[in-house]
Amino acid sequence: MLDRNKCYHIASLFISLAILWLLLSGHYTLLITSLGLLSVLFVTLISLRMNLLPFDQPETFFRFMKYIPYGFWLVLEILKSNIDVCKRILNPRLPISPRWVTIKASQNSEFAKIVYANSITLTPGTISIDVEDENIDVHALSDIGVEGLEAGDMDKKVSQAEQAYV
Amino acid sequence: MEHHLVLRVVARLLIPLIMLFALYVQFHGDYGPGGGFQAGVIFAAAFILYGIIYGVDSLREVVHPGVVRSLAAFGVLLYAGVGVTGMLMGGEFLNYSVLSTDPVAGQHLGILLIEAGVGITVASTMIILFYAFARP
Amino acid sequence: MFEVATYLILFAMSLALISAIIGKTVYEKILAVNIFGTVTVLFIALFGFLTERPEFLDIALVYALINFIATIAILKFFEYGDMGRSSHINDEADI
Amino acid sequence: MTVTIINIILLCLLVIAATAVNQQRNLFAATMLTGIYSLISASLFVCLDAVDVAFTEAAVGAGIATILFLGTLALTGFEEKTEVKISVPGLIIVLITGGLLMYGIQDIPEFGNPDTPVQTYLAGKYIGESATEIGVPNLVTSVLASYRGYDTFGETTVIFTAGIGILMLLGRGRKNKKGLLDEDEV
Amino acid sequence: MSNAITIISGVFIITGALAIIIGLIGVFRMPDFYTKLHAASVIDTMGTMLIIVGLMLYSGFNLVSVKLLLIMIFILITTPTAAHALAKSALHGGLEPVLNKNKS
Repeated sequence: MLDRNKCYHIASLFISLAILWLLLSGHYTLLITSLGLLSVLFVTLISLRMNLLPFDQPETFFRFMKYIPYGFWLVLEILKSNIDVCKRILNPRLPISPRWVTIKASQNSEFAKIVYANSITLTPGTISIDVEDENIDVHALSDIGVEGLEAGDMDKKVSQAEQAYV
Repeated sequence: MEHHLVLRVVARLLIPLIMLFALYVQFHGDYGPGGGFQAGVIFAAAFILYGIIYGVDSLREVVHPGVVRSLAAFGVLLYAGVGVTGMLMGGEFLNYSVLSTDPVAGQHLGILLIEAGVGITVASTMIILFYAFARP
Repeated sequence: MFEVATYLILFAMSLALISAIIGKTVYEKILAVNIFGTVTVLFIALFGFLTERPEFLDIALVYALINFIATIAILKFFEYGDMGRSSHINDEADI
Repeated sequence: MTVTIINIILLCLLVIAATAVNQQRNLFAATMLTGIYSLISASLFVCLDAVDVAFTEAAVGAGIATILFLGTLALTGFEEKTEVKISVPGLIIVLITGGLLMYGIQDIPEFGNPDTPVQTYLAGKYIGESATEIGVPNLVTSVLASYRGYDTFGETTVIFTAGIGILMLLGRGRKNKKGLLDEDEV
Repeated sequence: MSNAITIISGVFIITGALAIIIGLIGVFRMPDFYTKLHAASVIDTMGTMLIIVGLMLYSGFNLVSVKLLLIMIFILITTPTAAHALAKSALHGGLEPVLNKNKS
C-alpha cells in the first residue's frame, strides 16, 4: 500500500516539521516536546489528507537541501542586480527600457521549475509572469537583465542543483 | 487559481508550515505572546489558503462541513466541561486548582485544556465563515 | 543606530501609505499593501531589538506567513468574482 | 523618548489611513486600505507593549478580516451606492459628542500612571500572585484563562454564536449552478 | 571585537533601510505597473536581507537569529510568489505593459 517513494515523502515532511518545531520552540520540557510531537504528527496527517505531498515526483529526502548551494549563488546574483536597479532608480533620467521575452526552462520537475521562476522574480529587474510547460514569460526592466537570462547561467545552476545527489 | 502552477507549489510548501506555526502558538501561549484565539485564527488561515487555491470543493473533501460544525460546538463543550469537572471535584466553576493534587499543576492543566477549547472553536468558526461566504 | 533605522522605516511606511492612496489601478494598490506588509514585518523585528525584547519576532513571523494569504485572496476574488471556485467547475487545463 | 515619537508617528499614519478608507468610493480599494490600517495598528500595539493584542491583530486583521470583507463584497457589490450628503443634525450631534469626549479626557489619568484605580485594585494582586498561584510565565494568559476564565468562556460562546448566526443567514439552502443542494445540508 | 560586530550590523541595517526607501522612490518614479514591480522587489530582497542579516549579526548565534532566518526565508518565498501572481493577474486583467518607452 505504501511504497518506498511515499514513505520517503512522508518521513521527509515529518522530520522537516519536527526540526522546525524544535527551532521555534526553545522550551524543551517533557510536556511541550510531547505536545510538539503530537502537533507534528497531526500536521503530517492533515497534509496527507489534503494531498499536499507530491507523490508523482520521484524526489528524495529533503529536496530543499540540494538547493542550498544554489541559494548562496542566488544571493550574490540578487545583490548585483539590486545595485544595478538602484542605480537606475536614482538616475534622474530613469534609463529603463522595459522588455518582454520568453525563455526556456530546462528543468524536469515542477519544483525545480518553480525555484527557477521564483529566482527570476526575486532578482530585481526581471519578473516571471507566466509559467507554461517549458516556457517562462519574463518582463525585464532593461537589456542587461535580458542578456543575463539569455546567457542561461541561472537555468544551468538550477538544473545542476536539481540533478545534484544528496 | 488552478492554472497558477507557482501558487499551487508554494501553497503546498506553506500550508504545513502555517499549521505547525499555529500549533506552536497554541502551546506556547504560556510562555510568550499567543494562545488559543490567535492559534485558531492562524490554523483556519491555512485551511482558507487551501480553499482559495484548490477550491472550496476540495476543502469540503478534506474537512466535511458537518465535522467543522461539530468541532465548533465541541470546543465550547470542552471549555465548559473543564469548568464542570472542577465543580464535581469540589471547587467552583472554572477553578482549575482542584483538577490535580498540586494546585499549580491543576492550573496548568486547566489552562492548557481551555486554550485548546478556545482554539478549536475559533478555528472551526472561521472555517464555517469561509464555507458560508465562498460560494461553490 | 536602531533609532535611525526605525525612523527610516517609519518614513518608508508613510511613503508606502501614500502610494497605496494615490495608486491608480487596483493592482498598484495591492502592490502597495504588499510593500507595507514587508516593511511592517521589518519594523516589528527592528522594534523588538530597539526595546531589547526580541520575543516580538513571533508577530513578525505571523505577518510574514499570513500577509500572503490576503494578497492571494484579493487576486482570486478579482479574477473570478468569488473565492470558492474550484477545478471541478471550470475546465482550465491543469498544467 | 524614541518610543513616544514612534507612537506619535504611527498614530498620525493611522489617522491618514482611516481618512483614506473613509474617502474611498471603490470598496475594493477600501478593503485594501483596511489591511494597511490593521498593519499599522498592530505595529502600534507592539509599541505599546500589548504583545498579545498585537498578535491577535496580526492574525485576524491581516488574513481573516480581508477575506471576510471580500466575501461580503461578493454578496453585495464593489461600489458604494448611496451618495454621501452632509446632514446638519448629524453633524451637530457628532460635534457635541466629540466635545463631551474631549471634556471627559481631562479626568483620564496620565498614560502609565501607577496610582490609578485600575492599577491599584486588582492588577497588583494578579502581578504579585500569578507566579505562585498559576505558575505560568505569561501574565496575560494567566489573567485571561484563569482569573478571568468566565470572561473568556463568554467570548468563546460569542464566537460560537456568531458562527451559528452566519450559518443561519448564509450557510443553508443555497443551490449551486446545477440546481443541486450543497453537500453541507447535513 | 563585539564593538566591531555592532558597527557592521549597524551598517547593514541602515543600508537596508535606505534600500527600502530607494525601492519606494522607484515605485513612485516608475511609469507603469510592471516596472513598479521591479522597484518593489528591491524592497523585498535587498531591504529584507540586509536588515535581517544585520539583526542576526547583532543577536549572535541563538534561537532569536534562527527565528530571524525563518522570517527571511518566508519573506523570500512568499513575496516573489505574490509578485508573480500579481503580474499574471494584471496581465490577464488586460493591463498592457509599456514597452521600450525611453531607450537607454
